Order: sequence, then C-alpha cells, then structure tokens
Amino acid sequence: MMTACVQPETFDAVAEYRALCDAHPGAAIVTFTGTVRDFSANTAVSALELEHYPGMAEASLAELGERVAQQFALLGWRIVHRYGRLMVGEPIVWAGVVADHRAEAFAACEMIMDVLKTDAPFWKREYSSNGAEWIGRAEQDIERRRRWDVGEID
Amino acid sequence: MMTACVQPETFDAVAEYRALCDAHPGAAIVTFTGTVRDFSANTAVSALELEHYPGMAEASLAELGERVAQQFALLGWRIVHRYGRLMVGEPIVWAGVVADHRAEAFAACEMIMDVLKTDAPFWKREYSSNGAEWIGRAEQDIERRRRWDVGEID
Amino acid sequence: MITIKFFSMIREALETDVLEMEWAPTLGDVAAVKEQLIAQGGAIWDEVLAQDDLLVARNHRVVLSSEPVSDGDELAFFPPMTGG
Amino acid sequence: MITIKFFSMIREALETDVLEMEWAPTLGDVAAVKEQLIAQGGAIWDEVLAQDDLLVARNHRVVLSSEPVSDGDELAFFPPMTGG
Repeated sequence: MMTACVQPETFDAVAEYRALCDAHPGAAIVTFTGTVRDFSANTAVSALELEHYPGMAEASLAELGERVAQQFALLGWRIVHRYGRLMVGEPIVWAGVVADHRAEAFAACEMIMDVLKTDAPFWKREYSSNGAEWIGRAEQDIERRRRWDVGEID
Repeated sequence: MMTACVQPETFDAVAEYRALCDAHPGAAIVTFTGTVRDFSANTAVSALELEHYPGMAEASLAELGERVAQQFALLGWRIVHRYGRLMVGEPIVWAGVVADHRAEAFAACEMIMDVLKTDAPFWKREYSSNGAEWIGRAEQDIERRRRWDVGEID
Repeated sequence: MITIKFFSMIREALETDVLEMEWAPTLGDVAAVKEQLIAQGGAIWDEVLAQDDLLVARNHRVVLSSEPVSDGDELAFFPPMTGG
Repeated sequence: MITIKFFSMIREALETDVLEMEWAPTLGDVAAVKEQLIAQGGAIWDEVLAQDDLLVARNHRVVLSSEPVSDGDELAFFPPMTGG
C-alpha cells in the first residue's frame, strides 16, 4: 500500500491501521494519528476548518510519500489528510509506514509529518469563543522541517 | 491507559490501537508494531523464541512506561511484549503513546522501543535451517539506547 | 490564458478565489504576473501581494518569483502552509 | 537464603535455571556470591561467570558486582538483553 488520500469525510484510523498491517505482515510499523485538540494558546477551540488547494494537496502528499519511501526503503506507506470543517476529537491526519527495521520506520513517519506540516497546501482556521482565526506557522515546525535533508515538496 | 503487559499469547495490534485511541481522544498518537521477520543475516527464519525473566520483565516495562510518560508529559501509553515461541508474521511487541504534540509522541514511542531493546529482560533465539541460535545485541541498538539520557531501566 | 488562484488569508484579503488572465509574452515570469495583478487591482492588491511570507505555486509546485510562466499555466498565491 | 536465577545462554551453559544458597555475612556483595558459585561449581562456572558482558540483577534491577546482598534477595545472571 503506497497511497495518499485527501478527503472531507472523517476516516476510521483503526481501519487504516488494520489495512496497513494486513497488507504488510512481518516488519516494523509506525503510525501517527493527529486529532483536533480542544485547546490552543489557552482558548477553547470548538472546531477547526482546513482549507486546501485541490489538486496540489493530493499531488504533494503523494510525492512526499514516494520520496520518503525511497529514502527509507519503505515496504508500504499511507497518508490520509482531511479538509473542511472538523470538530474537536475528530481525526485530521493519519500516516503509517512499514519498514524492515524500526529506525527507518520511525524516521520515515516523523519525516512525513514534519514535511507535511510546512509543505502540503492546507491552511488551518480555528473557531473559538474569540471567533475565527487563521493559525500561523509555528517556529518549531520550521525547525523540525529543516532536519530532513530534502528540497521543498509540493 | 498507562499499562504494560507481558504475555505468551499473540495479541491483536488493531484492538490495542483502538483501545488507546478510544481512551484518549484529541491528541497526537504514535504507535510501533514489531512482528517476526522472515529473514535475519541471510538465513530464513522459521520461528523465534523469546525467553524472559518473569517478574522483572513486567516491572521493567512498567517502569520504562512511567519514566517516558513523565519525561514527555504523556496522556497515555501502553506496552505489550510477548514471550515464548512465535511464528513468522506474528506480533512480538507493541507500543503506543498519546501526547498533546507530535514531537513528544514520536520521541516517547521511539525511546520506549530503544530502551526496551537493551534494558528489558528478554532474550531472542531464532530457529532456521541452521538450527537454533541466540541473537546477539546489535551495535546500533546500543548506539540508539545512548541517545536517551536516562540511567539503566530494569 | 493563465489561471490564478488565491487561498486562505490571501483569498480573503483580495476577496478573490480565482481569476483568469490573458497570457502575453510580457508575462514572462511570476514577478511580471504579480505586477500585472497589482496594476489591475490597486492599493490593496499591492499590499497583500507584497507580504514577505507570500508563497506562489506554478502548476502545483512552490516556485520563486523568477519562475517562467507559460500560456496555460495555473498559478496560486497563498500564505505559509499549516497542514497536519 | 538467597535465590539465584540464570537465563538464556548462561542458563544453558550452566545447565541450571535456579538455585538457592544459604545466606551468610561473608556473602556481602554480588562479587562474593559469584565467587561462592564458582567455588561450588568448578571450571565451567568460572568460565561462564567470568564473561565480560555478563549482567547481574538484584531484586529485578541490574546492578554492579559491588552491590550489597541481603538475606532473602533474588539475584539473576544473564547475557545482554535482546527484547523488542
């Protein structure tokens, strides 16, 4: 399994994990699940809106998966990213990778998340008691992105 | 959920993942799944035997989980480790952590695996066409263990 | 013809999702297209498109202002991405 | 009385899973227990327990040879661990 999916509907993270395990028995699997948190800079968040660039979003995630797969000799990978309006507790993003060894699996999954944060065309807006607010890019996300020695992915 | 489990029976990694997600909605979740690989240094492996030190194995995994949880402010964690005879493709070990942010979740899960490899009292023996052979500790496992600034866990 | 899309804060500030622009040899690179947009749009467009952290994509890849532009291209302007 | 366990290659080489030893004040630390085991067991025990990478646990914690031993303790000797 080597696919990326961009969708407005919620997804079943458990089913994603099962599908990846079933497709690739006998190796090291690392997964990341990101869900909408109910706080952000001390303001209660009620919902999140993710704007995306149709076409480019799908292409950038697919290219990211392929690049990471090549760099870490992955046996399989899967990225799911939502867009649209999400409620607190819902999954936003899911990434799973399969490698022969754990070092490669951890690095690959972390690279996917770090690069995706800054290079995939999604923009987050939070809805809270203060109204709607676009989220700025965090300095630590830029730092984490720099650890991976690749050019811009888009 | 903050528990370690040492058992001879196989386990359902998907059920472990579901239980962790259900117990902790709204955060960053990283999981590691390790299964019996069918190769090792070019010899076809048919089965793996894991000897363990009853009592110390449980205690060391519980202490590891607690220490990592404290270091990375985890909201939840779960470690499952098998012992006894395992067939190719079966799960050996599962670790899942929940944190507020992805950096902490990745680091915590990787630390659990790196420390567990060298500090938890399990010993692997591979069965192949060459007979049974105890597995030595890999140099890279010692290197990876050194990255985590904690004393010996047991 | 080139298609130009706007996203997130940029889209809101310009009150424009997408527009089309007749391609001409004078629109040789991204910077020239930006100048043309500002000439058409006026002060607000000047301010918004001058933002330091503005990103531009050509055919779904982030590029520099010096990137050549061809007839049929899709350009897009947007702020730093915040996925995941 | 102290309980002494052996695991993996050490267990196999010594052909012993577990044994008990009467505690005495002379068995003040792990090194003294090791000497006593070698005195009882002979050449093979001397060779096996002299291995550079031999680890020892006292009451489920890996310790140094200088670790004190008390009546009622559980000691264990084993090679480097290879879990996960």
